[in-house]
Amino acid sequence: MTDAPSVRQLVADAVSRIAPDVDPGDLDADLHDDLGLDSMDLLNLATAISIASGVEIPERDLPGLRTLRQLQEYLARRLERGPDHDKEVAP
Amino acid sequence: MPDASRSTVEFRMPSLGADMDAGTVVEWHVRPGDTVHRGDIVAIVQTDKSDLDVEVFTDGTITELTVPEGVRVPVGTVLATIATGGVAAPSGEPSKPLLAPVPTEAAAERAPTAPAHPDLHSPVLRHLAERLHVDIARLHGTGPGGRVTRDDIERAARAPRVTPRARRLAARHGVNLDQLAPTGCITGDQVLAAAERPPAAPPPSRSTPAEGDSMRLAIARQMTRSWQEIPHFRVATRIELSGLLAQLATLNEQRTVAERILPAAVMLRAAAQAAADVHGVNGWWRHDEFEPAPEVNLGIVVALRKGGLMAPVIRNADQKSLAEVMAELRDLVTRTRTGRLRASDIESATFTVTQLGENEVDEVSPIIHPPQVAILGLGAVHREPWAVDDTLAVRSVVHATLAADHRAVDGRVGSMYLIALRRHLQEALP
Amino acid sequence: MSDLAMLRTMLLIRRFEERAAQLYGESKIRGFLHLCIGEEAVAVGVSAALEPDDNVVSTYREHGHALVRGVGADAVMAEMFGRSEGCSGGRGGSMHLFDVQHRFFGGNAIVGGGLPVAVGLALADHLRGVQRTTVCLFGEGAMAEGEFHESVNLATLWHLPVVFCCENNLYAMGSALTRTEANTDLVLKAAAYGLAAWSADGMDVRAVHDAMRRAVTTVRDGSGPVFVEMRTYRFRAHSMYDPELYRSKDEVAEWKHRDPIDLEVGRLRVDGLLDDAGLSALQDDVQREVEAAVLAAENGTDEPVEQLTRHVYADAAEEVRS
Amino acid sequence: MSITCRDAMREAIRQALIADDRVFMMGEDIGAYGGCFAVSKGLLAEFGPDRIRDTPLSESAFVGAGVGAAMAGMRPIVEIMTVNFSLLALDQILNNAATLRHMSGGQIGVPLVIRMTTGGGRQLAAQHSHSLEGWYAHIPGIKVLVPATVDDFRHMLQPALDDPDPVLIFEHALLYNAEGELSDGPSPPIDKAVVRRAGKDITLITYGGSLAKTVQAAELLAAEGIEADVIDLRSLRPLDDATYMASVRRTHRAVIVDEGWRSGSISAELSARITEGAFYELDAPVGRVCSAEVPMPYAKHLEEAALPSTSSIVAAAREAMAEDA
Repeated sequence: MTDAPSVRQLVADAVSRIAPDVDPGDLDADLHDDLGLDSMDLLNLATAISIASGVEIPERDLPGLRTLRQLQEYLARRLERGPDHDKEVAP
Repeated sequence: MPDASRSTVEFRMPSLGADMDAGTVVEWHVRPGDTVHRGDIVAIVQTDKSDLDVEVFTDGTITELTVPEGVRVPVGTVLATIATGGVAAPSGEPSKPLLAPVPTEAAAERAPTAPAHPDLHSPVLRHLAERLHVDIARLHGTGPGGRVTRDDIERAARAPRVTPRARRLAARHGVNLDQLAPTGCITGDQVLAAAERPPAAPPPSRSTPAEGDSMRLAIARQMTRSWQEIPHFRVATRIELSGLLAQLATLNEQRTVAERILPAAVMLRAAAQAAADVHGVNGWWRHDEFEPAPEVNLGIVVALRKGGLMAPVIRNADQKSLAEVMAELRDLVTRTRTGRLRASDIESATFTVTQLGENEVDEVSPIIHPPQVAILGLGAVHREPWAVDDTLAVRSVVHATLAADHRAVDGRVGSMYLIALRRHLQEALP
Repeated sequence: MSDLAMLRTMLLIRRFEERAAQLYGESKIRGFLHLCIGEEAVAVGVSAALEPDDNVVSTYREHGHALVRGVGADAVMAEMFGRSEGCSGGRGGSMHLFDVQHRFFGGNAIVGGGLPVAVGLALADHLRGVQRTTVCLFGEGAMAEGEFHESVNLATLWHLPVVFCCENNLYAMGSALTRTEANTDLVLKAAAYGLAAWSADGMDVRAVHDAMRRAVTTVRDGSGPVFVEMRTYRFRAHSMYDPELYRSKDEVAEWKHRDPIDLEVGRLRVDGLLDDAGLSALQDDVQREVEAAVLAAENGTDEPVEQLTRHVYADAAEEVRS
Repeated sequence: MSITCRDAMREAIRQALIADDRVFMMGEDIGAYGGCFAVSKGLLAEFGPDRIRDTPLSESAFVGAGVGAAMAGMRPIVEIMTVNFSLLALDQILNNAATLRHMSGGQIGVPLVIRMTTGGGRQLAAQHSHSLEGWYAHIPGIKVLVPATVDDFRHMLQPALDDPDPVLIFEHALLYNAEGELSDGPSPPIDKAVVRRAGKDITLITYGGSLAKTVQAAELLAAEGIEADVIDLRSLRPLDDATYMASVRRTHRAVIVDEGWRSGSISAELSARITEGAFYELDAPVGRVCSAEVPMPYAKHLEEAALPSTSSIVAAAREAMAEDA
């Protein structure tokens, strides 16, 4: 599941569920500054993508994910590396 | 090999009446070995109503009496067996009775007993009801045995009577019933007026106002009324959060993205706990007097991206865990921004908080949502110089501003609230 | 209807009622069940004097009356099993057997309830000049009901073609006639309304037949209604079951000596029309007919519950069963 | 063409007798005497004693005879002088007329029409002032009509006679002298309610003898700026739920006017149906204006106090409109 289209589709689905008013094709706009998503929206978006893809997104990676493109590339990278090695997180 | 032509017939307890389900053989007239003919009276059976002669329908010889005298058995029980010569008598094959098995005694015993008649109105409660002009007769008591309690009366006094139509329209048009505070009963027309949608079909000239417009009008109307009617005063303070944020960071490292906790959730919970400590800010201004709320239902101002705002409620926010507050916050924000709020989500807030996002400005001084008596404004968390003993340091700080209704709240109570807020924000995270 | 045919019909009724009693004991038949064992001569004698399209209105002790008017044993048994093949579709039960095709306008569970209806049936024929007799059967208990007095007076007033046939079996449920009627001479009581009235031995099928023929010819020649009292006796309880405390076992035994079937069998033997072989052939024949009816009822179908609310009003689709 | 309800019903009976020789009428003193309320005056002379049959005072017998004759294919009209005497024929109406179709598994229909007067208001005291049409509307198997206008007195009888099942027509005694214009247009089906006066604020539901006082109340309310929608039920069984429900959905308030006693009355049934069918449209509890639960007193001022009145209807409507209720 590393081909681009399914990643693009997965991100687009998450956006439509969390922020239906945002255009999923607008890949380079800053989600926070340009599109008005606040920290709660961003967290919900990351959560939706994480659940849909099975990829855990640690806290330290979040600040780097400011646009849809960055989200797609991050997701693609994580999926190429195979199963999540640092998924096991202490409860 | 038994004689093929002989067969035995079961003689069963007959149903001797429309309402008979069991009977007792009080006397057998025959013994094993006796021959009987169709129509012979072979026993006397006692039913609930009377003793009856019971006849046999086959010619033959009694082989065995399977139920002795004096034993009560259900209808259909085999009482005796009869050997019939030659052709088996018509009722030879034991056919199952048409009806379901007879209900046992136990089933009858389990009939529900009627609740004892509650002593509805003790004089004290009746007097309280009159003072709060509540019609005690129309209350459904929640006390033991349906007894009306003080709490029932107080809750009824608070809750304005809302007609079914009003509730339906409020839900459809996103009108907060609490903001209507009528004298008597809220009707559908009042809700429509509040939602600014004329009760009759919308005037043909204007197209149906878009969802946003009507919300904007509702906000405008409510804020104007609040500003004009409520004598606002403000108290403010700054609260240092570095310790809290550090703890939160370490906590979040071990949590999956789905369980992560935002600072906003921590602050909301603290705001609720402070409101629980300082009741003076938690309640409503009604009938020219302050009415304390029995629990803390925290209204959370959620801004919509295309303008406008809603204030969904986390009930009993002061009693919920941090994870619970975060989960409810997530749910409410998502549903608010995807237009899936329900009427119940926006009802009966007792205290409201509005928060600015992380890179918005430092301070917000909000307007009270009537009929509440106070509202907390939290600015964006930001870095600023902070005196630590005699040296100067840079810390994460939030500006907390409490706006309150001077008819109900005094300055001292307002500042006590902020002090309680600071204390809760500087406690160790659970 | 020959004497032999009348005997066979009485045997059929007797066997049918005995089997019904047994089925009631096995809970196959429920509700109330009123047997006419002992009164077979009345049912057979009355019907033998009627034309096929004469009207008959009966009471809840009606199995015999229904069988003699052509309502099949299978249709009556199926009805008591609550099956949709029953003559009333399983809706009426033992006390409400109907067969419009045979002009059998039912039982009625309300004592006296059928009398005004019978008057109405006769009124319709009177108004349309139709030559037909309506027979209204009822027990002596009904003579204490207002509806009896109103109906007999109205029928006599309007000269309607009705035979009021009273099956006087001496007991209205648990009350002997002497404890319910100030004047127990029922013929005299009826005659007070100005109509012809007489009585007959209800245990003798030929006597019943003669008395009924006389009544029908009187009605047919237009001189108004007739009242006939059939003095008879039921050998079993009022319904299933009652302890029969209101009468002595000796009295029952006494009346059993005048069993209408034994009486007719005796006469037919004397006339050389019946021997042992003939009698047992008749008995086997009715036995088979009754057992066939029971088997059919056992295997009958239940009306689907979805049709519960049918037959309350006439809906367009519903045809009166042809 | 202005006529009284009495003349309208007489003409209806006359036309029915002329049109179909299966039709005949039975009742106490309907022939020689001309009818207790003179509805059948002149019919004996015109149609003869066979088709206009005076009966002895034997309600059970002649109502039962009506049932039997209908079963046999006639189309009888039975007149019971007043609903008060119908109690003597209740067994024939309920256990035979209404039930024979069912008990016979669909074989038997009873195309019978029973007419009777109903209602109080003429100081006839308790035994002669009953309003029991609501009771009869409880019975599956019969239909119950309650005409209130000259048109309905003229045009309800024929469809009732054409109905394959028993139809009871309750004629309020006070209406016989009421005059009105006979419209020439076709009248609505007998089981449909009619809006007699349109209004948007509150629905007043009534029938028969209470219609006039309800319309009067509506006029008074209009003066206070309350527009009442007045529904004439015309039939109590079946009830035309669609019509009054639609009105309640428009006005969100309802008051029912019913001369029966409140407990277990037709107004109770209507209120239950409105709560079941239009609960979320209600801005006030359903109001009911019924007779006081007392055997009808003789004295005029007491009878007037017992019966629903224009003022009690106006009061009930005001209460339903008040929002601080």
